[in-house]
Amino acid sequence: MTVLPRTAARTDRQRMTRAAWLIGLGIVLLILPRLIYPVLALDILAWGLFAVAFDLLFGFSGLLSFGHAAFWGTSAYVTAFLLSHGQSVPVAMLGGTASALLIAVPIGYLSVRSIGIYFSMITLAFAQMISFVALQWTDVTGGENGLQGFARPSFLGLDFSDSTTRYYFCLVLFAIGFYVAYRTVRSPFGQALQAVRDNEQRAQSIGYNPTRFKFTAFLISAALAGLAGSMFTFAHGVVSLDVLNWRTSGEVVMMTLLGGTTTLFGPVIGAGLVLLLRDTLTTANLPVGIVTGLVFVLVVLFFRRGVVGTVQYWLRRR
Amino acid sequence: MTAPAVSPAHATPQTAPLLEVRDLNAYYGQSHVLHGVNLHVMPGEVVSLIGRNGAGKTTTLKSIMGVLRSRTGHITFGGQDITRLPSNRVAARGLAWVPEERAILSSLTVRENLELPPARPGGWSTERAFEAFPVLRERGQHPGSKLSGGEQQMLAIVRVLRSGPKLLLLDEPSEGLAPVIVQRIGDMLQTLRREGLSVILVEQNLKFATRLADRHYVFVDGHVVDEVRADEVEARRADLLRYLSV
Amino acid sequence: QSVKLSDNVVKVGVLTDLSGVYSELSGQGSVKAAQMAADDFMAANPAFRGKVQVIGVDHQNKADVASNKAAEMIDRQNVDMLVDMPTSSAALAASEVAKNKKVVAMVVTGGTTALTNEKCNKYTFHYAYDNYMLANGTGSAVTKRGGKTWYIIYPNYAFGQDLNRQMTAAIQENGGKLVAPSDATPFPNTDFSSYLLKAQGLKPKIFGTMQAGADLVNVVKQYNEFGLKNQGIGLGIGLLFETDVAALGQDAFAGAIATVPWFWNLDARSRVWAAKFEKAFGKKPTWAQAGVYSATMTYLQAVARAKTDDSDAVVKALEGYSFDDFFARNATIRPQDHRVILDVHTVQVKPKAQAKEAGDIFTRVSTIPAAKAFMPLSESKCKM
Amino acid sequence: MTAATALEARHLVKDFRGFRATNDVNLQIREGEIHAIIGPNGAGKTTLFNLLSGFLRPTSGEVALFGERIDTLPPHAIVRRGLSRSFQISSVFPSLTVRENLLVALESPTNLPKQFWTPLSRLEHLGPRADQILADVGLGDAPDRLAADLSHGEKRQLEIGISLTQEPRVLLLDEPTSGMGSEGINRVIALVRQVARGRTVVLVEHNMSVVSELADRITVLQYGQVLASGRYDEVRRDPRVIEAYLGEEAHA
Amino acid sequence: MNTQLLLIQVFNGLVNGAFYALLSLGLAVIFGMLRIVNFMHGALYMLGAFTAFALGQAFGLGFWPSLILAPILVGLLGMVLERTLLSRLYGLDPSYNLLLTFGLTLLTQDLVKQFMLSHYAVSSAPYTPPAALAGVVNLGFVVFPKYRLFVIVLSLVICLLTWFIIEKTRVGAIIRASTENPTVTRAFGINVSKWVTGVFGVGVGLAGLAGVLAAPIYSVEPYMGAELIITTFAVVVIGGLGSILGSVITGFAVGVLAAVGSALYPPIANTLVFILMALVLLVRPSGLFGLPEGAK
Ligand SMILES: Nc1ncnc2c1ncn2[C@@H]1O[C@H](COP(=O)(O)OP(=O)(O)OP(=O)(O)O)[C@@H](O)[C@H]1O
Ligand SMILES: Nc1ncnc2c1ncn2[C@@H]1O[C@H](COP(=O)(O)OP(=O)(O)OP(=O)(O)O)[C@@H](O)[C@H]1O
Ligand SMILES: CC(C)C[C@H](N)C(=O)O
Ligand SMILES: [Mg+2]
Ligand SMILES: [Mg+2]
Repeated sequence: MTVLPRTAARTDRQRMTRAAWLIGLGIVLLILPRLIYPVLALDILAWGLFAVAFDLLFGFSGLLSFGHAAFWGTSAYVTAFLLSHGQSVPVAMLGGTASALLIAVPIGYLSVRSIGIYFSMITLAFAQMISFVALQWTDVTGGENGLQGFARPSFLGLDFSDSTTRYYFCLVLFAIGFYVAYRTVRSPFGQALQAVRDNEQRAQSIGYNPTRFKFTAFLISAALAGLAGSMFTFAHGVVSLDVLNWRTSGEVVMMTLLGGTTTLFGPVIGAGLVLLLRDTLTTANLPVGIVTGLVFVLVVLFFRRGVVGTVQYWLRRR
Repeated sequence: MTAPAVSPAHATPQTAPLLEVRDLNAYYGQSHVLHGVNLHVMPGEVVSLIGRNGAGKTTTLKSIMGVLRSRTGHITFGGQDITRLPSNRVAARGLAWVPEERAILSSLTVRENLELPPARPGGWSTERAFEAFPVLRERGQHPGSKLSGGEQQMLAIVRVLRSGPKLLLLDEPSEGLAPVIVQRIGDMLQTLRREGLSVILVEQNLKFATRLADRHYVFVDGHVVDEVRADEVEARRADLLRYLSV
Repeated sequence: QSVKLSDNVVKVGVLTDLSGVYSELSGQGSVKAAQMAADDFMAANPAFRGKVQVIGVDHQNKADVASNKAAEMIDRQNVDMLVDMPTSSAALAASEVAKNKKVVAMVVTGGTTALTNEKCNKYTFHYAYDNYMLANGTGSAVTKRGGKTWYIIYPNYAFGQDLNRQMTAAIQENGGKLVAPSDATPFPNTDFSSYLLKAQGLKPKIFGTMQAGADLVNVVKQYNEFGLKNQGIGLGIGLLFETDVAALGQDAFAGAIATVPWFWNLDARSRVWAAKFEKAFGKKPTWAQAGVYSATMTYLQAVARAKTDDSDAVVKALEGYSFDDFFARNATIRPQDHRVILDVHTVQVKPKAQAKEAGDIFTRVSTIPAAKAFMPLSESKCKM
Repeated sequence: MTAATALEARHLVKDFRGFRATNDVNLQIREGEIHAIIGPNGAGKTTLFNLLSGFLRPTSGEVALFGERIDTLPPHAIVRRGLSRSFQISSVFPSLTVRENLLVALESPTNLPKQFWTPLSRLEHLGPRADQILADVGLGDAPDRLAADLSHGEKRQLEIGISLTQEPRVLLLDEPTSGMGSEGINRVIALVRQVARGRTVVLVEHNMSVVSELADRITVLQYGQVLASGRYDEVRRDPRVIEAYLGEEAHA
Repeated sequence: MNTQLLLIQVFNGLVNGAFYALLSLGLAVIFGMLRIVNFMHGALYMLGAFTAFALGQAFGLGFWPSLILAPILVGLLGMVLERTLLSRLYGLDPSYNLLLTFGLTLLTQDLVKQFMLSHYAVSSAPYTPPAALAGVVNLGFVVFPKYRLFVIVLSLVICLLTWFIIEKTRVGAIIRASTENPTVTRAFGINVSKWVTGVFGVGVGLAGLAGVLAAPIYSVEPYMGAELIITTFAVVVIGGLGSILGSVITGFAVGVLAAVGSALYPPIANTLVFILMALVLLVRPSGLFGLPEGAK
């Protein structure tokens, strides 16, 4: 018996819990650069939004994309490319996001017809092809060396060489992205999306075109992943082939599961945990794989619903 | 209305019950759905569970079979406690369950479905099953899920007979079947019980239930509120109908 | 004579791979080497006693982590200098941060020539080796010794393409030739049998492999499996670390020729240092780790000369500086592109039977003088 | 014939891997009637429904809805033209609550993909209608339970409820009363009567009392073919129908 | 490319194909039949190779005893992991298996690495072919290592044997039933968990076997299975989930295709399998030999 994702907030108590999460998350994000290194905080924003984008697709339409690095990575490269060709930050980021959306059209069109594992694998296949193009097209991508050293010109008097400024700029974008995702799942569209996920045949019989819903969700998700990818470039000022590696696609899956699917907050927290862990381990002088591996195993065994999911479950039980 | 078959077992109370359920409480997560259910089945007896939708009939079968594990109480079969056994061991003791949603395995062909339960002495052979429902032979190589609703029901019933159960738990066997087939299954159950099989029957089709069962347990909201013997059915028809509607 | 130090310490950040595929050839050993350099420096310069600190940070071979960690070390921990940086993309990312934050970066284990070419900057120095030096060294040495016909395979990314180009040029300059165009292999890759079969057919004197790390180990393992050595086909290697040899056993590599900036058994001076390292770390140093020691020491001495850890002053003290230590012989820091040039050595792997002790793997074939070992300035695209 | 034809099948054939499940079926459903389709298990009733509603493509033959061909359209497009159906095996949205199941079904599906930013509360105007249907099918006390947690019969009730939301011109019901107790059956009979006002209903049933109560006309299928057709009283006396389907006891 | 070279490449591709086939066979059993996303498969392959090495170091066992023992040990380890960890996740979304086995992969890789470093000072393990199979043979059109020929033959034999056992006996049906509806299957009197554990053990054992076979050819290092896993998933999907034969045939075919492809345009070799997968899935949405799937 599958544990069904409890998605919509249905009672006042659930609505309260949701509001509490939202406010909590908001406060933490507002003071985050004071707590940790701003670039790391930026990273959490970017990966967090990436995971939200993934959750939108996986949690709410049941499509486990194993190729989301394609959108994140493409946008990261395009953003870097535009920045290194003298474009302003908003233009570059918009361009990156648009490019992710653009490639999502054919990829999504071809893959949303598949289901289950087959969907995961076909998205992986497309991501691998894009990664191949990036590897070969060294003139634009810098190949193995990647791109670095592009400018991040000031905008509206914001000096982007300061990482805290970058953080708050990105926080605004993150909030917009999160709001779009939030609106999407808490709309009739989102509910219909879940209906399609639950029972495609039934959805068809009441007039829904499942393919169209999944495709739309795919595009929204890809665009948000693209926005996140451009934030990533903007945050670090470097791009390398890592952004298109299948491990990147895998990582966002892990972050989302770790935080808890169909919660939207969960993935952000999952991303935060993974990044903080990774960051701690860079100086902790512990075997990275052993610690990370152990954390994953323990989370699955004792926080099956993900961190947020588990907490919500406990709250509900009381 | 055809008179119900006379019950041999229940006339002789000194025989021990084949199955006895005492003080059964069952839960789905937080919700408590069975409240202190008591019932028993004598060897060779057909007992029916009736009640409105959601009354707890299916839950009772699942609890006996060991499929639903979050439950308290005592279940004995042939004098032995089976409350703690996992369902495969329960099955090995001679119980078989035909679930209401039929549970035809779609990744198996019809024939594989049929031959899935381990064959045991006294169980039906593939041949006997095919003779009972020839359409299954015709569709033998088709995926199980492609059978029509009624065909799935037939398959689900003959499938479990393969392991020669002593007690059969049937959840709405007449559902979705054409009247002729309902009759045929009724006949088949009569034959089987002559061969010594006991049955717990969950039915919405009251006609079918009264034709076969020696006794009826009436479920309301997870409680057994009444027990009606076959010879009382006529007299208590009004009561029964009241239990079954608002 | 007072020294002016920001927050009264000189902090060295070893940015390296502590957990991944390069952690054995640099990793903790590099951190240890830098610490040794700091200790030795402080012992020799009383003015700095207790004022040099070393921290090691893992960049996980990822460019974004490298850039993030580099920035954080500089901003939060007041690191004055970054060292090591295996993996070219990570090295480039960190070098970019060093430039923006005006902190000295000494790349030791990252090999890309871009660091002293189009991506050069005022604060980045490239120590020990680079792709040009490897290819040029091995290519010319082997060809001069009679390996006139070559068949080369290279991993198809910047590092391999670079090596192949330089190697080909070096071979041709020395009168050798390629018997077939070089083949690009996928990266990463485990099975090289197609290329070995092709080599079997081509029968070159030398089979040149530009792979690194695990890929190299696979090539060599299969080179032995296909029995190419018995068919008279020698092995020329682009980039070889001591750890690669250990991974496969010395005999598998026996006879192979490669170029290294240093090896522990080079001479008495080297052995003294190596013994000290082994005592402290429990293992013989790789040349990358020795390079980290030398680079750290060179930097610290520049700080001592400049009497400050102010980066601009230290860079000035480093530029054009000539020195000679156990690792870097006849070394000069070219001011134009910040390439640290030094004598390098072509070496041949000994068969196990000839090894005098564990880890005794290289015999020196020849030494290429610093001036000839590296890319001439005339070819450099560096604009500082 | 006075009434117009609502739904028509012409020479409809469906083959599954060499097995002919539907064999040259011709069928005319008149506008406004309640038409029952009965027949032995495996006769092809559900297959016929699948063909009519677009869930299967016919091997050959045509389907027309109010004179327009629909046999090449996908199911959702057919629904939008006014034909909707229920399923023999309950088909609900398990992770939504009972009420949400209905809200989703009530929402107009066509422009939804463009409205992902509208708040969920927009659906509230559909609330009274949803609650009404829930009460009608007997689930009035369970709006906030997850559909997954319903008992079998309760799922059947929800199934009917979802089908009723569509207010189609032609409604196909596949065994609407199966799995329901007598109370539920009576409720469904009343509902179908009510819904049928001004609509056309086609239903598959094995419960003859339901058929006799509701159906204006009956078509009997056997081996994928139409065996007989007519009013209930005529059909049920047909010896072939008794032999193939009703059995001897059915007269009781 | 001339015909002889093509022939050589095809032949040579069979060796890689043999590894793909063995690995994807194991994965097809675990992933295609049990629906467990076993991300650990590559790590278990690596463990097979290291176990062979360790058996040699600790007990002086040579290649042949290791060839039998190591897969059994890896299989047993797999069964323990399945019983103690994976089995807790049944009924949850399969993606949780992914998270768990991914964690176990990281853990295994680093544990092996730490073990090797502390015992042998290097994390890689040198391993050479057994004496009987060392050296090369001249096949007329190509001179080829004997050991590789052995790999092709053994892999074929094992694949056919596994296929036979699963498809021609009740095992396959029981397993498919157990994964599709464990509750009902158990209620039939079948000890579902025993079967699942056993079959998982066999699938994992196959990975271990591939690892032992790989030890004399490929570099034995903690990450040797890390990239392989993703290709293997692709092979299984191209073959069609649940199809044993499909994964074997696809395994060999991908090996050959990659060899030929890399001779024509080397950079594409790693991407070829994904291009193939995209093409196959667009034309045949459930893989070459897979049954069309209703749901997951
Ligand atoms: N997709 C399919 N593939 C193969 N055979 C099929 C498929 N669908 C249905 N069949 C077969 O076609 C026949 C007709 O099936 P259908 O479901 O239409 O019967 P039905 O009249 O609805 O029966 P019931 O009253 O039992 O529901 C059955 O014998 C069934 O096995
Ligand atoms: N999986 C579940 N989770 C939570 N509640 C459940 C679950 N299954 C059933 N229930 C609830 O438990 C109660 C008893 O259900 P049960 O299935 O036993 O009823 P039933 O008598 O068999 O009804 P029906 O005639 O409709 O099949 C019902 O209220 C039902 O809604
Ligand atoms: C082998 C590594 C330490 C060097 C790496 N190939 C680089 O790009 O610099
Ligand atoms: Mg029930
Ligand atoms: Mg039907």
